[in-house]
Amino acid sequence: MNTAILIGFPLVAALLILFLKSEQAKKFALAFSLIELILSIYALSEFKINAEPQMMVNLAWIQTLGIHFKVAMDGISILLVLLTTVLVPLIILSSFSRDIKNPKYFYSLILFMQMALVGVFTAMDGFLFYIFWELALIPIWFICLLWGGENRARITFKFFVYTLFGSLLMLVGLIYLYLHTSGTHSFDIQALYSAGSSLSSPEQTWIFWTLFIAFAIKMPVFPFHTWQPDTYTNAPTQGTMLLSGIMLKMGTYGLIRWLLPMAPLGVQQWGHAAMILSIISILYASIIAIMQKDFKRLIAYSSIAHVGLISAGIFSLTVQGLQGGMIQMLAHGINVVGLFFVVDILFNRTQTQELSKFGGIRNVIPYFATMFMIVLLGSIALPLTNGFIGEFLLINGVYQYNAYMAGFAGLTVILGAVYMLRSYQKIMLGETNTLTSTFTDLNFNEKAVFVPIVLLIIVMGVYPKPILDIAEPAIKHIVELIHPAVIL
Amino acid sequence: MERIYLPAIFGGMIITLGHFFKKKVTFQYPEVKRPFAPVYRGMHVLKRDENGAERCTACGLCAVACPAEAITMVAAERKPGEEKLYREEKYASTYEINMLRCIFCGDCEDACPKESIFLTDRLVPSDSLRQRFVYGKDLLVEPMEASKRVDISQRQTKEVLEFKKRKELQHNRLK
Amino acid sequence: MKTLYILTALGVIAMLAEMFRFKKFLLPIVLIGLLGAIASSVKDWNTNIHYYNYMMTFDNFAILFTIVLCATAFLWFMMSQNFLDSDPIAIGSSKTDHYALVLFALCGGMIMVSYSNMVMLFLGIEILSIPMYVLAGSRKDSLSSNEASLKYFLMGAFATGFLLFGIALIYGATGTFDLKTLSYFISSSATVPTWKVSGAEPLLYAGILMMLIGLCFKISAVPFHFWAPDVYTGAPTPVTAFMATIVKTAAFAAFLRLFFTCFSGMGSVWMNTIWVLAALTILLGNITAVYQTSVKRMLAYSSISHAGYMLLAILAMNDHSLGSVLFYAAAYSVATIGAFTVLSIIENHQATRNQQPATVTFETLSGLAKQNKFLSFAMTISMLSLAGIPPLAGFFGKYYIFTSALQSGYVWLVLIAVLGSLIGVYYYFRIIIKMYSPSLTDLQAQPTAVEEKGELLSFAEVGWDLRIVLILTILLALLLGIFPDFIIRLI
Amino acid sequence: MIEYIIYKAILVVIVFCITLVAAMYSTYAERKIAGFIQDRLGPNRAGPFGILQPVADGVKMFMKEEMIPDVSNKFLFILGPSVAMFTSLMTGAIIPWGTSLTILGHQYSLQVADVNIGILYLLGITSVGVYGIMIGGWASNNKFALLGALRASSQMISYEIGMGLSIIALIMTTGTLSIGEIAAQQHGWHWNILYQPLGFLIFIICAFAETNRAPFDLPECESELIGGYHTEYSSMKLGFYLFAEYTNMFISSAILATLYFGGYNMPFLGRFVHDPNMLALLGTFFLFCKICFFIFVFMWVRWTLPRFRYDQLMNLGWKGLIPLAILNIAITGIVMWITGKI
Amino acid sequence: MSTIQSIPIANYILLSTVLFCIGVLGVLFRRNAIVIFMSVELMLNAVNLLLVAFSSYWNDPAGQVFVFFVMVVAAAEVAVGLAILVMIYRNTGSTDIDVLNKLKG
Amino acid sequence: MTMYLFYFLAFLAILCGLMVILEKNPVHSVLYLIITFFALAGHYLLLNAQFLFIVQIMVYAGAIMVLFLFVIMLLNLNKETEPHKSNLVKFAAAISAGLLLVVLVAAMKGAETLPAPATTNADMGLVKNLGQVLFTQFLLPFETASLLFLAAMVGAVMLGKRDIK
Repeated sequence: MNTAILIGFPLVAALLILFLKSEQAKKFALAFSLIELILSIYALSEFKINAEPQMMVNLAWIQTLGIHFKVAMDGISILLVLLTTVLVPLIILSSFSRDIKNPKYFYSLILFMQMALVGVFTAMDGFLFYIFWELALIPIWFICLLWGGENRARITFKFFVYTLFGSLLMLVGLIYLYLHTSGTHSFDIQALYSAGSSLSSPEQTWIFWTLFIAFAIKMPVFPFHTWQPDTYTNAPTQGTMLLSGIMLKMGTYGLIRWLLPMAPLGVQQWGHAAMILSIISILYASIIAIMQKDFKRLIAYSSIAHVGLISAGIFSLTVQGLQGGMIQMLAHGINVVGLFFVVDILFNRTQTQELSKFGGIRNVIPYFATMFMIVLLGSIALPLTNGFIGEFLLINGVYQYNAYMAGFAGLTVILGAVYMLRSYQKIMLGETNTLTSTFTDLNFNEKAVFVPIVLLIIVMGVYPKPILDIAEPAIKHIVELIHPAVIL
Repeated sequence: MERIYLPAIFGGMIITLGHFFKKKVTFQYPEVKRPFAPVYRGMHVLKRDENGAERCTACGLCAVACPAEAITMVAAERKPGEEKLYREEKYASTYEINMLRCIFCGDCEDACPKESIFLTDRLVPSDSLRQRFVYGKDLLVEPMEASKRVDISQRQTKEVLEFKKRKELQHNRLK
Repeated sequence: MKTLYILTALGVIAMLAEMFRFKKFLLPIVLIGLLGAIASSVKDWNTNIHYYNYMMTFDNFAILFTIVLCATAFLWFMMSQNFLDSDPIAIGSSKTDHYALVLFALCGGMIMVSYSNMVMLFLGIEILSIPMYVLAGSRKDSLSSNEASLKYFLMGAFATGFLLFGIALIYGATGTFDLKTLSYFISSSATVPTWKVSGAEPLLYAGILMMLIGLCFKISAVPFHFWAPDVYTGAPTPVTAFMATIVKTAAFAAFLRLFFTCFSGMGSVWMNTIWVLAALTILLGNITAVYQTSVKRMLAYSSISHAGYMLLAILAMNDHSLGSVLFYAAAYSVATIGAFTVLSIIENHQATRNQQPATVTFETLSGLAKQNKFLSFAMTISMLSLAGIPPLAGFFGKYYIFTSALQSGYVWLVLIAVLGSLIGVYYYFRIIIKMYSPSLTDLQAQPTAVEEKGELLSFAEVGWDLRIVLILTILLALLLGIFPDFIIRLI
Repeated sequence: MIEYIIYKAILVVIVFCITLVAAMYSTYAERKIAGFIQDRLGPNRAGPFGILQPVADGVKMFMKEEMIPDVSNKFLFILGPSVAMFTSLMTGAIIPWGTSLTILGHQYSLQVADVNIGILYLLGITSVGVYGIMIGGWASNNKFALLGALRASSQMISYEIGMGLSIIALIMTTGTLSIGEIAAQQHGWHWNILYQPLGFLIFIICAFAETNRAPFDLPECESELIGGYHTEYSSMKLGFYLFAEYTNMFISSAILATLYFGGYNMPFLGRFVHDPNMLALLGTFFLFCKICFFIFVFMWVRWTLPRFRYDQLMNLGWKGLIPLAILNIAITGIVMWITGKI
Repeated sequence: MSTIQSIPIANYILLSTVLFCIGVLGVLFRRNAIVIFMSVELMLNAVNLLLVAFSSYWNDPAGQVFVFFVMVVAAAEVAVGLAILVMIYRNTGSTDIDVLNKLKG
Repeated sequence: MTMYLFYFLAFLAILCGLMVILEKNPVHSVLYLIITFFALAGHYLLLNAQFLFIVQIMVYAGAIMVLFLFVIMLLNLNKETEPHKSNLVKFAAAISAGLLLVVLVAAMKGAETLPAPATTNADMGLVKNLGQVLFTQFLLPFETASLLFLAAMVGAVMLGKRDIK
């Protein structure tokens, strides 16, 4: 088993789907994504728990420029790959009862996206990472553009330019590092690490900011977030799921894998600033979320808040923080997909996402209400749900960094509970009205989406140890890479 | 070979060269004059008879016959005592030919029943004023003196006279 | 060198085709000839032969650029069929004339990439330019085409004046037109002091700057660009495609050859100038492109901005410069040919239907994807490549150039270039967005506009040759992007 | 030095006078020949056989009222004929009128200036000559004059090419651009016409066109353009134009004779005359005989051939003469290559 | 007649620079395409003068040969340029470059 | 002597050059340009470029300017056809060209001290010498020039011929 197969299979699948009939597309897409899931689980079974990147494929690609096709998985990568492979079938399944135009292209783009995402999480070559990073952008952009809502052209464009700007900055930073690698220049991750840590402090500052802005845009963190709510609202549900569930993790993953070890001095100097930005985005997003009337927008802002916490945890530079970030990435991915699916169901039935228009759905379909409740609890980090482990570890990490900040970060739980529960109350409880009284029951496909999500929420919340075990060596390795340079 | 015309050009040049050496046909005019043909149709003359009376009776046939409408005349009655001057009782008090219109076809001559108007071998002289080309009787009628009479006998050859008498030509005479 | 013979012969054959009535076989003859030209230049690989007293040097640089030129011309000949055969506007302008002129221009381009004497540079530029002046005006009854022709001509001649003045001054300073001798003179300035002390130095400086101005006119760098948008817009679309690709490539190769072989030792004289020019070109080209409504004009401005990026490589003056310009030129040419092919198909279609010259605006393109997926896909690939989105060829072009500029320490300029490419993304993506979304007017319930537009094009209407061109451009854009090593390794 | 200058000045004056007189009498000859060819006598009133006719014409021209059209450009209107006259007279300088005279032990060449690029000088002056007509035609502000000027310029430019190309073949065989040398090379029977018959044909046709003579006299064709470029001209300015035309004809004849018909050379002359001065003078005499012959040919052709139509003229020039001249160059080259001369 | 020794080369440089600038001025100054074109010719001639002067200065015939090529190119340009002008005149009845304003961004 | 000749010709060239661009009437411009070309031809003679002298007259004065004049006459361009450029544009043009002049002159100021080369060869400009160089060293450009002419010819014909609709 090697990583290239995990990357290559979705690409092949995406191309194959283009040659199928439109009606068959979705079934085949689901089948392909399930095969990919099986492949990734097989990879997990072969995975040995240590810090080494495994199942490596290392091919010379552009020799003259020292660029290699080098992909491998360590603990962090394989978890995120698994997240991707788990979520993609769910996302595809979630679209089954929706009427989608040109399904061939839609599913093909999703699978293409999966390829790029797996590539991002496994690339061990700076340039390759950048390529996958950009590759991931194009399909999601097309998904938003072609299947999105009203103002999609302008909004998706804003989204694209933001992220492209970020990635170009990242490229400049990477090239700068590349030019400082010793010997014949190379984009290999190890070479970049050593090049980065050998740079002077001002240079590292540059590197830090170029990379940080790139990742911050992707996550997004406070001043770079303006594209996000619009895009989430406008994108088709599956696109939003991809964006929030997986793509967002590209940013946080980038922080862990690429930013921290490459500019340790920069992190030392400016990590504080990044932390403050993260905390600001937590508070800011939470407060705005409370004031939202549109449910989808509310979730979008909640996503900013969550990811701010992850970012804060990562910048605490502690093993707990990073571990928390790691597990919260997975948890948030699953939860947010669930939440967006709830939005999708609501919108599908009522053609609206406005909170004030709903009410009393629990009376009509209790099954739906239950599922929603579980997902929601996961999201507000109730103990025994997956969110709890992550947030606990994260706040712990932040606390080690700075107690006051931890205090502010902790507010996320409270504020999260406020807006989430309030929305639950508005949607599910109370009196039914004309809109909700005719609410039709979930069909099989919809139920089938909720079951794995809820299972995962609960299993991860109850028994997170395997995940922590898998991630730990890699995270420790990264923390070790930083610490020689960073004195806390 | 045809297309480049060279043989034709040379042929042409030979011809012109031939003419170069030919006898020239130029008359050195004032000194040498070209002989007129006997029936040359030049300037008109209004004849007088043997007695010196004008033959014209202002019948107007010449004006009718004139294709260029160059002839105009005003008739008048002969007063007693003018028999010497005019042969008939009626005469032309004015008789004008516009020489700029006249085409010297000689139809007036043919039309004249009185043998009065004739075309001669004299040339109409050039002039610089148009109005002077309207010739009146002063210029057209021949002088009285016998010595200055215009000789038209050459034009009245036997053939011409015969021709004039032919019956089928009567149609242009007034019945 | 044989390549030049082959191209010249092809030009003459094309010229005679009308007379001897084998017009029908002209396209295959020319295409085969171009392949032959490529083959013959490949045969000269690594030989570095000088011809005729160092008038031309057919080194690897020249060979590579020749191949790029010939390959682009190959694509061009296929794409221009549409225009030459069935353009309803260009009445009667003979096909064979077009062929001959284009081939002669190609000869000029070839000379420009392989000259090693100022005389050949000058002649090469002129041989390239003169057919272009004519071709720009080949739509004889269209005023805009006429105007393009005139503007191009006047500005071209004006630029030639500057170039020549520069050559004369350099000759005055050094007494030679030969690039080799010249570079010897300049590089060994310390050891051959006569010219330096004698006061010829100012002549040399002034000469270099004048040549720079002349060449900047040719590559349409800001502020010597003002003719370019008008000319590009006014000229018939395939001709514009030719100008934007082959002419530009050749001009850059000439630029690079001159400044690399000769003036690299005197960087202080001209580098600051190019720095400013490059920055201006990138920024102004991109910013102005944003405000365009006509797609062709937008592409014209974008081509100006691409000239700015390529100037970076000249400025960088390191090992990667040659390769990066070559790669950029190839990538850019491929993408541009693709874009112009689509454009000319649409233009042709519009013009046939409306019986009047069509201007393709962004609005015209809206909803293209619904009507013809293939065309819009090809256009998308071209736009993505031009915008520099990985893994397409355009991205690597930019990447190489930026890297080499960074290597030489032009951080700020690279940042400006990055900013410029971001702005570029805006207008390239505008096209894609337009193609894939119904226009705003459609959404705001003006069905008449939509209905009026009707079926834009169906795949069947796109001729086989154009399909091949588009497929080739897509494949090349991908291949160059995924395996850029093949080209880059050659230099 | 002074002596040299005086000699040159005298020579210049003589050449000048001869040219003018020759031009004057060409007008007379023209009319006379026209008369003869048309079975007429031609002018014969002024003086015996009319030989004072040109003088009378000249007097008439001088006496006539100066007329300059009100709407014309005065300066250019006068400049036109002046330029025409000037350029036509300038060409005489490079024609070798004979070998050289030996007087008091000094050798005096009978050529005003033996420029080593004489032929180019010739072509250069010819090409400038068109300005006279163009400026005059334009300055008249008259459409016929303008049309005439346009025709003249396009015609002269077109035929200059053919002329130049035909001369190139000649230069290939002679190997020099100096007219003096070309003349000297043709001693005995080595007249260039024998080596360059086709070139001669092309040259003479072009010479007809360059001098605006029939059958190429479109710039001034009376029936269409009422005299063409000199429609508005009268008195001596018209005289200048006419004079220039006849001077051109004279010079063209001289060049034809020099380039192709041996110039001042005459076969067998050396056998009978041994005094070099006598020989030189006889040479000059024979040259003038040849010139007269060519002038006659000019006139002969004029009164034989009808005028071309404009498109025929252009077709002949571009599609006929120029390819032919190039062919001639090729043939010359091949023959020279075969005979081992190059 | 070694003239160059009596006239300093700087004079020629100055002269041709002045002529060149007059040409440039003409291009910028005038609107009539044909006059602009003439100004360009003036520029080329200034260059020619400079080349001849330098050729004489360096005692190197290459400069004069270059002038040939400049003339060759000028002739070709004139042919094409005037053809363009005539074509435009046929369509517009003017050679004023202001009439041609179809192409404005 | 030659110095005075130089100054005279230079003065003539500059004056007529200025008149070319200042004259309203294109025909006058052409005529002034012709005079300029003659003045430059005179300079060539001063510089021992005898062959170029005659070629200058033949090609520029004799062919190129005739073509110009021809076209102006053909199109009948009078001074009225040219509208006034705004004074601002004129001013800007004059300023920019003047600046160019100043910059160039200033840049080449040092060239005044350019030393004379060792030897001068008065015969260099003769056709014999030039031909030698042209057909040996510059053979390729010479042949290439034919390509240029061919292209120009095809182009001019293409533009010039009237289309049959």
